[in-house]
Amino acid sequence: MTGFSPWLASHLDSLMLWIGVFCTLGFYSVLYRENRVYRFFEHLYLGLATGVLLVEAWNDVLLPKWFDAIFKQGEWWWIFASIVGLMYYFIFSRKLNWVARLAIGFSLGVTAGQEFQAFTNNVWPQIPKSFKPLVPHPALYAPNPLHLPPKAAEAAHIPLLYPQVTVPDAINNIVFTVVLLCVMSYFFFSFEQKSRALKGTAAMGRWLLMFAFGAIFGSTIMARLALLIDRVNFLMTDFGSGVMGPPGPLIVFFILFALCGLMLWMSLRARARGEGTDEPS
Amino acid sequence: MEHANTLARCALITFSVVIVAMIFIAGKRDLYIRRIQGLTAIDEAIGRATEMGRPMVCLTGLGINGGIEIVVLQALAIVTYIVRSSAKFAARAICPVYDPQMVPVTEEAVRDAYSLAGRPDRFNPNDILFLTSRQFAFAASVSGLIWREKAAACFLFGYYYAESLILAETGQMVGAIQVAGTPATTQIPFLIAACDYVIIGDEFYAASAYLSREPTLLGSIVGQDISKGLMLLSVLVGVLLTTVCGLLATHGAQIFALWFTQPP
Amino acid sequence: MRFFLWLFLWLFRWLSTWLFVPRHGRALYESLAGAIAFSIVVLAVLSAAPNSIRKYTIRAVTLLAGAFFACEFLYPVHSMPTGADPAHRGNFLTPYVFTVTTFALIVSAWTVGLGLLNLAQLHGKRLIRGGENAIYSAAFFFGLISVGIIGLLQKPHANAINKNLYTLLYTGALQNLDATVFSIIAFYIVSAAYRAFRVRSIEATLLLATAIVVMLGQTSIGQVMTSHFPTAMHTEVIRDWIMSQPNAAAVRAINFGLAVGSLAVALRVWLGLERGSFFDSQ
Amino acid sequence: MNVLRFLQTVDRRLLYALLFLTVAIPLLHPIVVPTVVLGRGPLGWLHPTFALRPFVLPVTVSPSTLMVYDEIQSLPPNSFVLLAPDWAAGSRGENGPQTEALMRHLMKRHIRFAMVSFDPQGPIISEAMAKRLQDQYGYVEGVNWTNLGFKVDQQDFLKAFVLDVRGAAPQDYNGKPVASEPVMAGIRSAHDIRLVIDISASDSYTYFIKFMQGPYKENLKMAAALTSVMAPEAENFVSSRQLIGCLVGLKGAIEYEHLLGVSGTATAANASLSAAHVLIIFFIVLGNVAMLLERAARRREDQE
Repeated sequence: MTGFSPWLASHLDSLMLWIGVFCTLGFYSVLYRENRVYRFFEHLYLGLATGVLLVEAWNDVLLPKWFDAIFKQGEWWWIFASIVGLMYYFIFSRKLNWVARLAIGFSLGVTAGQEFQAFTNNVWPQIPKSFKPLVPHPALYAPNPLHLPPKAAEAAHIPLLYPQVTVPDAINNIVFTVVLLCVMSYFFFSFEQKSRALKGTAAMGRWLLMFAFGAIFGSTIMARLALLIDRVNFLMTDFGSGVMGPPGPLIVFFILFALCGLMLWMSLRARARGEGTDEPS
Repeated sequence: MEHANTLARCALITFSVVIVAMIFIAGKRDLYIRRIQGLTAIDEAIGRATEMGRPMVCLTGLGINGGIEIVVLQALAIVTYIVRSSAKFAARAICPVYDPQMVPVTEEAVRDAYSLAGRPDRFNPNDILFLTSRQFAFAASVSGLIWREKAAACFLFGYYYAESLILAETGQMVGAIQVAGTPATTQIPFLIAACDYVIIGDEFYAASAYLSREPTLLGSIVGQDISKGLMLLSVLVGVLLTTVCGLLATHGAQIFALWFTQPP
Repeated sequence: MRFFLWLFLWLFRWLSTWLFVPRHGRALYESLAGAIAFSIVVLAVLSAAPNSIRKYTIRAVTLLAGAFFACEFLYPVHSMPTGADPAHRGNFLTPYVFTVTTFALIVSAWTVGLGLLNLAQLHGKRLIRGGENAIYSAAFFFGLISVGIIGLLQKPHANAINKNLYTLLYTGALQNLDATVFSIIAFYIVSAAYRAFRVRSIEATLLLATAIVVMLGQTSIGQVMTSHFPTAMHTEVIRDWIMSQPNAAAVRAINFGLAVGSLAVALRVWLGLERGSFFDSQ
Repeated sequence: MNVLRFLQTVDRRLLYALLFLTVAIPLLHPIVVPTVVLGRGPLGWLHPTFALRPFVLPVTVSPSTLMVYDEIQSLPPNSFVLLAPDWAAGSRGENGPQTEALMRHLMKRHIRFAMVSFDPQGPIISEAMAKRLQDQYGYVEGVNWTNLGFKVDQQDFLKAFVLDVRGAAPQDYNGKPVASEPVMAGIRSAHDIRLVIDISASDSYTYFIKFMQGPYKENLKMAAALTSVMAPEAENFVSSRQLIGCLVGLKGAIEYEHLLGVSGTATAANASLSAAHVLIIFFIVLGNVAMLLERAARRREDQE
């Protein structure tokens, strides 16, 4: 065992690179279709993730907050938490599953009770932020004895009552308020939208929703592409240069280029033979 | 905001009283709710799964901060409706679960759905699969499951993050009919691109009321509409006050805005 | 009402000065045994009681757990300076918030076993049955056991081998798998956008048009195309306007509806008014 | 007709292969453009010289990135900055180039900086990155910059760090005592720190605001570099001047490298990003044009 530790320490970085490359290419094989290699890495990934869940549950929660609290600080009442936790396991018995419902009832109550705070934190501050002036007006300073013009008042640090609202600001505020009203009117369910006005605002609301969803789609693409660029950088630069030196990136690129060609050739061949390429092997 | 200020306290109590009152009134009077198109797509999807004799994958989402959550329970309510209406046609429903605490809750809900539909024998505990609580391991396992089971229909309800497109696109590649419904606004565009029908925003919470026609749920929807109306009214009053006070140079609007933001 | 509140608080304060006192050594184990015995007695009494009593107990537990957080949030506050934050304000329930949230955290940590049981059962059967899928279940158990054991040994035996092995598994395998699955989304975005963004209806056209404008606005190509237009027509200016005005308003409107929706569901669950199969048979 | 049908139903694997190529090629080698420079030869004749100049994509800089750049640009040399890389390998795609761009600027301006992280992987990645960059700017660990390593609890550490820097972080990442390092000379408490930059994929910047920027407003400013998903939430901190600026995702890093006039990982990624966006737009337009042409052709057939 003594030879293993220094060997592991010295080869740690290259081992990490090789494991990373195998995992990355193993998962990218699903881009062709579901296959045995993908299935193997999927189950390995599931095992690792569940293992980390177990480790984090013990190291981060149970050890410091329950085990140490009871056996080191002597706070014995935390045992009730584990009793309630174990009550969940009675769900498997037909006769005693009301015990599990008692524990589930406790968790439900905690979740429901915290919703009041969640509602206030999520939405409440946004209401005053929606108070936008719709008509342009000059900046207004607190009444001051000398009736200073705006420029001088600002210099004299007299408190500002209302910031200046220019014409473009007013137009933006009108657009903001109209969009807010139309989209909210789309989400009323309990009265028939008979009147033409209401039907119009609801239809406008749905169009504005699609407008907003297109904007969200476009703006999210940047973040996803950044992650793909990082993965390709990992394969070509980190792995390529790390293991094969300066020509590494080019070599890795051509290997990946060949893999793409293979994938396309196999899908064209499958399509020519008329079998749907979406059948998992 | 660790504690509610005066106005937030009044508003929360008003909304709660309105919603609970409408729930009790709903018992006596029949209430109207407009149609939510997405929900008729659910019945089509169940029919198709039965014709093709392939299973349906019903997801209740990842939840927001784990454990038993409101948004996951709401998704489970819709999934139980799907299971109950599919029990008659012997279509198999697979329910992957994201959080360990939801395993018993989902098992109980699906078992009761089958017994309510009169087919308790159809319930198979192996179809309630806990996979993992890690976002992308869950997405990889569910898409592997969709590929291998060749799912005929996929139902994506509950809260999702970036992995929503992995689940929806895999379902699309397998040729499944897909209905999604999520309060995660940032994921709706991707679900629109990959699913057959998407239930947007608040329709998600109105869905179970519309599907079950339960008086309690219908009353709650009416109560919600009244509360939303009050919020809309306060925004309108705020906008009007800010505009008028801006012109007349008085303090009115700022005091009104301060009621919302003053510390408790 | 105030009398009951006062009585409850007095009883609670008496308990915490006499009963809930840290103990060590033999007294600790006695208290633990006493607590377990007390819980068994309570459960035995409940199981002997008729079904309706049990049903109301479950509903009472949900009501109480919810009432604690609701009242703590809504009840008026007075200044309650603490060591860390002298300007802290709270009410008579605030000191216990940390205890109850830790209690709920420990309960959820204990339930991790439910998930493991479900998985171990599924993959255990597959492994024993052998056949084609056995290797995948073996991979699952390998991942689970290797990270589980090395991870749990991190704290008690933090030697070099454990640390390096855990880095190998956690950073080498798990984080790379996370990043790979995350990057697959970019591929799926291209195929989804190509297939779904078609000019079929007004709504689809709006979705497609805004997506393209926002995409052009955030890359250099878009800026090159509109660099000689007046600034108001630059794609990045249009993109910023779309994201800050109409998009922000629409998202805010949706959030208003969602918040009220989840508040309504929370109220129904808390007050036991929820209808849906899980709650009906409670 | 089958060409139009083919253009509407291109196999998704072809799209994936093309996306990979558009992203990988610019990363291999920055795009170069052959250019001809006309000069006067020895005899006064026109003398064309051919050169391969990098094709620099125009970048418009958003105000919030510019404010961070101006702030560091205005700092006098040898002032002290706290750089906090609070991110892990998962968000390296966006936080990595941001950290590199900010480090280059600090090194270019000869500003002393220390790094502290509240994510276990932060110190490992940022240490390797700093070591890779230090030779280009003549920086030496311990003299011009140092790495204070991983700290478990952000709140407790910050509360102690602002009062007594040496007490809160006695040793650096390699175990050397901080007191002996010239870079930390004269740095006793938060009063001696001019700027704090938090690079993160979460809301860890709010703790910096609460414990550092808030109480030491008069001499300490704060900036942030966030992933594009987390950036919208930071906007009201920027508008209320608690954050003097914020780099938003990979685009923020691209803009920053453009300001620095340096072509690092972000500039290479900018080429891939733009090419990938063009590819997506091209295929959307292609699919629609083929659909409309086919619909028109079919309508013409129906009329005949």
